[in-house]
Amino acid sequence: MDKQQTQEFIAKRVARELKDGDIVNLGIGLPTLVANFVPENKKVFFQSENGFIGLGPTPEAGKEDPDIVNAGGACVTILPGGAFFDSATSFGIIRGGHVNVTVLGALQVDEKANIANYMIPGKMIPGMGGAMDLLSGAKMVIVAMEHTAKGNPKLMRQCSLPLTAVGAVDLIITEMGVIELKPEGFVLLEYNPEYTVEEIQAATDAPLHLSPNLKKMEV
Amino acid sequence: MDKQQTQEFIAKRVARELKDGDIVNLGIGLPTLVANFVPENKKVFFQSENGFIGLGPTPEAGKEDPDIVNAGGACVTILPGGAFFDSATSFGIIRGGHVNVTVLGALQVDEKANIANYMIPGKMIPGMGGAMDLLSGAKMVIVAMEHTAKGNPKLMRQCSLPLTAVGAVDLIITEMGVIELKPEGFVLLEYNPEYTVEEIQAATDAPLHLSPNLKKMEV
Amino acid sequence: MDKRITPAKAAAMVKDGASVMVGGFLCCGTPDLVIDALAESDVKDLTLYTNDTGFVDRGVGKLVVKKKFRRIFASHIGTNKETGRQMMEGETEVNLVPQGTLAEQIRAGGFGLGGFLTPTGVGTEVEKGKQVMEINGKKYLLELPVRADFALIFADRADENGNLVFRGALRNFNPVMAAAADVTIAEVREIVPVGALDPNDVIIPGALVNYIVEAKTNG
Amino acid sequence: MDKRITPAKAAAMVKDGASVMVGGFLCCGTPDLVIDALAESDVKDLTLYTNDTGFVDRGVGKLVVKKKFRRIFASHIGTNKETGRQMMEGETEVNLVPQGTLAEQIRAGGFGLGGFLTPTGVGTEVEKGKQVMEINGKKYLLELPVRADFALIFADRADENGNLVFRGALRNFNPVMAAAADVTIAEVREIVPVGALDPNDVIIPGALVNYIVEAKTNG
Repeated sequence: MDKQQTQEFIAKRVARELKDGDIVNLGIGLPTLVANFVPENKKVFFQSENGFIGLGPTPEAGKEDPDIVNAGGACVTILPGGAFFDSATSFGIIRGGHVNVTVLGALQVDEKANIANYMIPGKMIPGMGGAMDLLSGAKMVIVAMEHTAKGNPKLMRQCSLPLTAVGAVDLIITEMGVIELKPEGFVLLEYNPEYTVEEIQAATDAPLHLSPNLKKMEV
Repeated sequence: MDKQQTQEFIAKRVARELKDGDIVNLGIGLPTLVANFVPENKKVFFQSENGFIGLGPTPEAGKEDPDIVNAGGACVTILPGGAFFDSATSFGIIRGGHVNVTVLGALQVDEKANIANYMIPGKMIPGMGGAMDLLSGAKMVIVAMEHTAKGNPKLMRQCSLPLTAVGAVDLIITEMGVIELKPEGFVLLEYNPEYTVEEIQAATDAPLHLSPNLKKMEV
Repeated sequence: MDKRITPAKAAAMVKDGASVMVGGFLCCGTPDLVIDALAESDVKDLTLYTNDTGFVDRGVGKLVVKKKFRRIFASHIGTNKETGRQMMEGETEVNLVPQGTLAEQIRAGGFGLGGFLTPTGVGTEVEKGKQVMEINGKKYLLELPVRADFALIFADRADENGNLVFRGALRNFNPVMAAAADVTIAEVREIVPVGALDPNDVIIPGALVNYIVEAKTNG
Repeated sequence: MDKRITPAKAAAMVKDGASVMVGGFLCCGTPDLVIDALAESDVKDLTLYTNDTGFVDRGVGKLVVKKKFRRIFASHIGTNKETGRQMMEGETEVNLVPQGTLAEQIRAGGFGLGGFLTPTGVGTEVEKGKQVMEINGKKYLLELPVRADFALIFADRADENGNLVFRGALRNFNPVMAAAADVTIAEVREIVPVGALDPNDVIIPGALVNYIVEAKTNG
């Protein structure tokens, strides 16, 4: 799989986690792709933290409305049945647990379900934006990311970068597998048959516990 | 003056305190009358704490809209240029100091600017409604009331009833005079020439300090 | 995903001992059909959060008369003598809460806040049992969030997604309550199809509304 | 009571060392004319509260490039490299604040609250120097209110009273900022006469808006 195929593979698998009626917030980058793979028979409502529910697809060229943009600043649309609101209301909805699922990328996740994804000291400090609120408020947190960065593990015994949230991650979906965060640490629920479990473990800093129901990853 | 004349006299004097552009909240009862006496050359915006600014006069019979009521539940109107909002916003506006003047009645006010106006233990417990928020938030608090209740003073050394707010009152306007709350206590700014200063003092539990600019009350 | 239910079905969800928030301000913006269905049911020992207890024959006051409540939290009970009587005679626990504090407590409950600091009530009976904190030399009370099992709210219209629009002073406590309950039931005058409401006009996003009761008569 | 001013007059009010809030989310809902006028002025040493610092050539980012700010509070600076550079090189103090916390701090500042408890940021660098409080077994950070000398906001339209209406995602931080400054200046596309806006559609009541800048071009 090339990079795009890898990202689409991950996004497709994330889409299977969404349930009919869910309010879902997708982070910038890979998570945004999830919207393309929601099955027709599920009605999912996407929330855009800058101020609306009912995020629709990119408008046709020439039909952009500069007042309707997503949290990445890109022109989008709002679907019939959507609603606009301000930032305080938007984050009230997020913090109050009314977002069923948030899908974010990460620099690191550790076996205590901690996540680091907003800065690399001395190098890159974009800021946390809405990520800290989403991580503390969303009912389910899915991290969607490639399993390693330039060959280095991102699933750690302990995050070395500044944390975005403590104990917040529920599920990690990578091109290698689906990993649940449990009290004992990382539990491999599904593996991509293109990799052996040993290969996945080798790409992971912390021990992987195998689920008694371990199965092949399907997208 | 009969009771109605007394109340109108007080309301007229209160109206003179309002400035062009003020946002004003009027309590139920006597304070409500103030709206009838705002001079034509001043534009004052009345706030209704149940959710709007731009409170207008009572509608003509047959033109009532049951969705447009004041904080007393009576059908009113909204003037052009008004705005509706919810209770959290309404009290945010109140608590945040965006209401210039609140005019309320009182059971007692004391020389420490404390006010009691929401309950008489064992007798009458209607509740504070929005009064505690108005008293803590409005920039200027005017108490509009008759000087005594059944001959008993209402301007006290110390309130005996449960307080609605501490140190909140700026000005008291009664049929006898205009009294400012200062660090030294009650300061008589204006007196109704129908009464002598001695008569006003006799109707007041605490000492009245006379303003160096003491003058006759005009309405 | 059809959110429509009958008033009877709404009432049947509310079990003995449940906590309910009821929207409205002196019966403006109150879910009357749901209240009537509850009045007819056998449910008892409820805890009520509401601005005021309406009148003995209107609004949530009907439920007070039927002795449905074990505990009441309200800012004002003066328009319903029966609430005062039950309070005085110890039949019902009645807690008086400043109106702005109650609105903000419900907002905090719905929006995931652990509490807030308000100047309202400092130095009064409302302070009793609460933590007083001084911030920049000013005293505030720490008020805690409020949530309930059910929010019974009212709006002018809903679309099939549960998006709600209002008119006039109908909003009052309804928007904050929508977010603060495990189950939110909105009574509306009319349900319109998805797409019939302008997303700019929606005051309560459908994401916060579980069920809708339509009050439209055949008239 | 005419609230109309030119962008130049708006900019001239802002003196060296002032604090300013600037509305907008990645330049959607940003007061561009007022920003351009500030960019042309000699003002310096400002403190900025804003969601993000836009881009080097768009929105509030232009003022960052002109080095107008001594301190910046924002949730995200990743789209404007100059902000990061000034931060890294110690030229400007940049404080990263979670987006929901920033929105709520500004709301608290405008609505008279002394602070609030949020779960966002617990266990992260955001916790540093803040009071941690445990409520019902969950940890929260005590976040303090934020106010500024000026709020520079944007809306779609205003009436002559300063009532503001929006469309799409323009709202973002604009409504909370409107209440949280000593002087609020709203830039709008068009000013309409009093009475031309439906009071049900107003998002920011004119009571919170001191001045209006009209961006309508002759096109």
